[in-house]
Amino acid sequence: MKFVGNTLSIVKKDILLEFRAKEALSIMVFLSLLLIVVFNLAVDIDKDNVSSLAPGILWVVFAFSGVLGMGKTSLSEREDGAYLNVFFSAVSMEVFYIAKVISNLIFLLFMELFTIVSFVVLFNYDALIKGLPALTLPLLLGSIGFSAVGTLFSFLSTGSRFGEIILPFLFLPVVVPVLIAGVSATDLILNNTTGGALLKWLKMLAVFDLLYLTVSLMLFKHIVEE
Amino acid sequence: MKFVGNTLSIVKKDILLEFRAKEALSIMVFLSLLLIVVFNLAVDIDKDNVSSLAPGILWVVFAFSGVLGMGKTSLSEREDGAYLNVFFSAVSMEVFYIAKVISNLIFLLFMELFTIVSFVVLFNYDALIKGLPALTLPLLLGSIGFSAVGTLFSFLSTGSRFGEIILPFLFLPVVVPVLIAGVSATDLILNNTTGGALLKWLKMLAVFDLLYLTVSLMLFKHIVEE
Amino acid sequence: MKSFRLTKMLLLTLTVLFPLCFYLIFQVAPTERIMGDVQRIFYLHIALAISAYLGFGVLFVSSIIYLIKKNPYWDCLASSAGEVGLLFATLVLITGSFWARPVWNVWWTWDPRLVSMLILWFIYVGYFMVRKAVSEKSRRARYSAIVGIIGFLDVPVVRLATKWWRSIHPRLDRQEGGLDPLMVKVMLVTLFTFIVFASIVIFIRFRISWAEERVNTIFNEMEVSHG
Amino acid sequence: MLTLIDISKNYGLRPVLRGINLKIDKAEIVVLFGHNGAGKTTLLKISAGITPPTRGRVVVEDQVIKQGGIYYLGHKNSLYSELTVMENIRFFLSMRNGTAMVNSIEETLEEFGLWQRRNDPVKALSQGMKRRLALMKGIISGASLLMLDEPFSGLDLGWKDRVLNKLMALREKGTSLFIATHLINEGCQIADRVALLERGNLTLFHDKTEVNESLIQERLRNEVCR
Amino acid sequence: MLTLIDISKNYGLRPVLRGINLKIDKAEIVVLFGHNGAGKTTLLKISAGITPPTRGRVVVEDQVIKQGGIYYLGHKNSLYSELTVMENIRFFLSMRNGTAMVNSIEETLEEFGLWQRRNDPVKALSQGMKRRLALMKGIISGASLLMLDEPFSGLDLGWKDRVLNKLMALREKGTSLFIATHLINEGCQIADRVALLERGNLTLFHDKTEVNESLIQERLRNEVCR
Ligand code: HEM
Ligand SMILES: Nc1ncnc2c1ncn2[C@@H]1O[C@H](COP(=O)(O)OP(=O)(O)OP(=O)(O)O)[C@@H](O)[C@H]1O
Ligand SMILES: Nc1ncnc2c1ncn2[C@@H]1O[C@H](COP(=O)(O)OP(=O)(O)OP(=O)(O)O)[C@@H](O)[C@H]1O
Ligand SMILES: [Mg+2]
Ligand SMILES: [Mg+2]
Repeated sequence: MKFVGNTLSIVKKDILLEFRAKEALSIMVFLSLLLIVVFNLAVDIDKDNVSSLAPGILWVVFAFSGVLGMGKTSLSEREDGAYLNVFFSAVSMEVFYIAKVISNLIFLLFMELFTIVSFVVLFNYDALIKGLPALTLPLLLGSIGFSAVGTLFSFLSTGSRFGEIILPFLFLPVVVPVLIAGVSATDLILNNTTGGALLKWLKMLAVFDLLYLTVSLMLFKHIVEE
Repeated sequence: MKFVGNTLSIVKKDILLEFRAKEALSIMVFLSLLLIVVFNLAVDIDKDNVSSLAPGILWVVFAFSGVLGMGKTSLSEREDGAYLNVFFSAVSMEVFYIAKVISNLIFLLFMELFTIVSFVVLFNYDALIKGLPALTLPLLLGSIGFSAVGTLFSFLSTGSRFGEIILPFLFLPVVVPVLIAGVSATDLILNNTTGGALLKWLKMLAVFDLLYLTVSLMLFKHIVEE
Repeated sequence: MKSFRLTKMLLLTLTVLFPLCFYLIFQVAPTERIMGDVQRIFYLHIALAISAYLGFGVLFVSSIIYLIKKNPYWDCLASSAGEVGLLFATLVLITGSFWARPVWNVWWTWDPRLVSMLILWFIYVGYFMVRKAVSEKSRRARYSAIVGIIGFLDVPVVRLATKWWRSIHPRLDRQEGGLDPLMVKVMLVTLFTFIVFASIVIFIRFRISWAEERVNTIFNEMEVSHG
Repeated sequence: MLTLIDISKNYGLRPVLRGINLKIDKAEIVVLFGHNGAGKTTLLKISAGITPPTRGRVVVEDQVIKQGGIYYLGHKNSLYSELTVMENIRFFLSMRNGTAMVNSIEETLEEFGLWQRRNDPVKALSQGMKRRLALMKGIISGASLLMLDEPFSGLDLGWKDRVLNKLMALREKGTSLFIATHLINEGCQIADRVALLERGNLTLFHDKTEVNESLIQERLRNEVCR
Repeated sequence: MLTLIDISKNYGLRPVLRGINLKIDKAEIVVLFGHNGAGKTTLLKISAGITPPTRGRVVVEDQVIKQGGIYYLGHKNSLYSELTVMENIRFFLSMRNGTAMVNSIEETLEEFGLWQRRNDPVKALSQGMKRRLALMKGIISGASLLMLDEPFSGLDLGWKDRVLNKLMALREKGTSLFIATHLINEGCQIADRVALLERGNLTLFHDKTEVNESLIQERLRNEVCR
């Protein structure tokens, strides 16, 4: 199982880079905090509407902070052509893609946890903490979808003349299904727990994850193979 | 008045770059549209609440799209060290700063006009069109503030290791006063026109503009001078 | 040349089909009871939507073939189909808006079908942004093919949007008592006309850009041989 | 090792390469000369598979591709600037699954004058040191085919000589090299064959016995000086 | 023109320059040699005012600063990659208020072999062409002090000679040059004085009459080859 070792090497390197340069993760975390504050300026969030607004705001924050953070992790590969280390090696581009998806997933999950905790503290909204165990699955599934698409497109955008800035346009429209399913699932969990409908959204998340992962896996090598 | 000519040269070059590379402006415009859509996914906007939400949403969209677009215009100066053309020239850094503020202001105003038109169409909110003449002044003042701070910080961020991504963190907290004054003024214009209070917010915008412009003008050369 | 004759023939049929369509829509089709004459937009509206799907579908397929074969022919076809698809998608949004104005009293509303269509539109605007953002030919072809393939996954979402989410946008399979049989016939004719029309536009657009591509190649060959 | 069959490349309407044929054998050093803009970089990138040719085919022996047997060094160094020298090397080797002579890293670092800098981030190295590190990666990579684009650029005289010796030692072990450079003396010194790229064609083509004749070098010099 | 007084520079704990004193007169060419990592780039950046020294002072004659009299060329080329050759030059000159010999642009472009490429975006030029363009900017800038960091890197033999002649012609017109390079022959050929940077000090320091003695060149070569 050489490819497991290779995947781990790449993930380890990404985490090392993160510790050294504090890029993707810290950007995601701070941006999510900032977004929540700005959201609050735009829409007055109070005790009465917090439970109806929470799912939407949280997922939009996840998507936005996530996509900007992921842009950063692929930039460090493009700069100075560092990804050529993998390109000219025994490691296949599929393994590289999977490894980058995992690194990005780890960063995303960290950011989401942080966002949820800050949300609870800022809006004094304890129901979110209580719902956390039930939220784990939709969060995980949603983040896998985000990471699958984000990893692919972040490499695409850093390879183009626009740089990272084109990334949100490509990313956000494509992940709208994940976003909506995530919001709906979270809404159900936080506001009323009718199992059947929840399952539908979870299934939808799983289907999109699978779809995005397999398609991206097949497409990724075409991006990197200049 | 040689410095007027120099300013114009720089602004002209920025607009040329924009035509050639379609970077800042198209990014701002599309991002603002996308943000409105995503906002709507998170918070259901309807006939009843649109007039109370509009000011907040518009200004948040201006700030966000604006800051990302401005990041782009300074990136083209940093890349390959192109700003050194001005650094080692007869043109002072103050003139350079003023010129970049003007270029950014032009892009911002375009984007804001576009955002307002799309908002009117998407939310069927005609009051915004009627209020447009009255909105011109707060928009102009607010955009000057955004541009003054954004230009300064975008140079700072592209000069740092984090690149453009750190920019929103620096920018958004600092322009909060502008954001609040802008939202309040817009709210007054759209929802009830009591002149006195409006004047207060306009004054506040003008004061902050002046403050940001003078301070940034003094600080700018320290950023560029590594 | 054979394909050229085919185009000619199809163009000729169109000169018959289009007037026929408009005659059917405005003269033959019954006036809808509640909405009145404005309902006649329906025939264009749905035909445009299906044609847009057709454009995106051709883009999708030729993008896949491009990534396998790496022949610029397919990239040319993909971008031509994409242009046509985007054009028709824009028209769907416009006709929908014009219909919504009298019926729902708004230009736009946040209905799943409408939003998903707008999102689809964004995706293909993104497709052309990528094409603009990359100047090197083969890289542009590869990158945009990737966006075209991933983006197409959204078409089923638009189709199913009214099923998945609560929607005020009409659905034919929900119409109580079904559609008036005459309406169905008119719709089918319009649909057929527009599919032919869209195919021809894609084809002509493709021929132009492919000719451009080939002229460039010939230029190169000349430069190669004459130094 | 590597066979180029009738390679042509156009950028837009400008033909850069016109039907290049070239074969590089095992344990052979081929050095490519040419004016600025002759197309050396383009040819190297095509050989490495980073850029697709407009026409023609690149054939690399099967076993070379499979085990990451190519090392390509372009104008960029492919280093992670935030990671240290050691971390860069470790990651690089982990991507090559121990094809490399891992145990000799320390010794090689010493030989390349980077042992004392092994824990410094790459961004703190000077221009020449970075180039040295990139070259060192190629040498410990265990690749059977190295493609180097102006490998000596930025190196001082002493290091240039040492690198030349390293490359010749590599050839003795059976490695093939494809090098583009402007340095005629140095190039001819290590070349088994030299090629001159001129108006898109390989003119002048000399093997071992001829390369060392000063007449050939003189002619090369004249060609490149025109 | 330029006086460096007791310049020292540390990066963290590592001293790079230790009390450098140097004076460059009008119409004088000073060439700086040194190992990789000796601190040439650092010294040039300090002289140009891009990097602040840890200790010491840089004095530039007043009239030089005022009229944009310095041109600095680092490892990067300071070009806008999206703008064409002509647009880059025009913008550059507009920043210098016609200090430059604007009318001779076309002729100079021809001399630098860029006339046919004048409408190509800079990103489409080869490595060597970009360097040539950057050098050409320096030559038409009308600056009275040019600081060039490895100006010949990437140039082929022919262009190197032509650029050398241009630089000497510039000196005849009263321009001073401060050049860092690894090329001992070329450096000594144009230098009025050469300096060797070694362990943070300027050792070896020779003026015109001595530079041309082959003994000195031999010694320089030995020093740099160690
Ligand atoms: C901007 C507004 C609108 C947009 C973007 C829009 C979009 C679409 C799209 C994409 C389709 C094709 C659906 C498919 O079969 O996959 C469609 C079909 C249709 N639209 Fe609209 N529409 C809009 C407004 C309206 C309005 C106002 C009405 C009438 C009240 C309407 C009535 C219909 C009908 C009857 C169909 C055929 C339904 C079906 O295939 O089941 N649309 N529309
Ligand atoms: N991306 C591109 N778009 C258009 N033209 C290009 C591009 N890249 C290179 N060229 C052109 O191709 C030709 C060859 O460029 P290349 O970089 O291969 O030359 P080179 O031999 O490496 O030159 P140098 O010695 O200056 O590095 C040049 O005329 C250059 O302008
Ligand atoms: N940003 C930095 N942080 C820490 N150390 C640095 C930094 N920049 C340069 N150095 C160190 O300063 C020393 C001098 O570097 P400098 O780039 O000036 O050398 P140089 O003479 O230009 O070398 P080269 O010929 O390789 O370009 C080197 O040891 C380098 O590692
Ligand atoms: Mg080159
Ligand atoms: Mg240096």
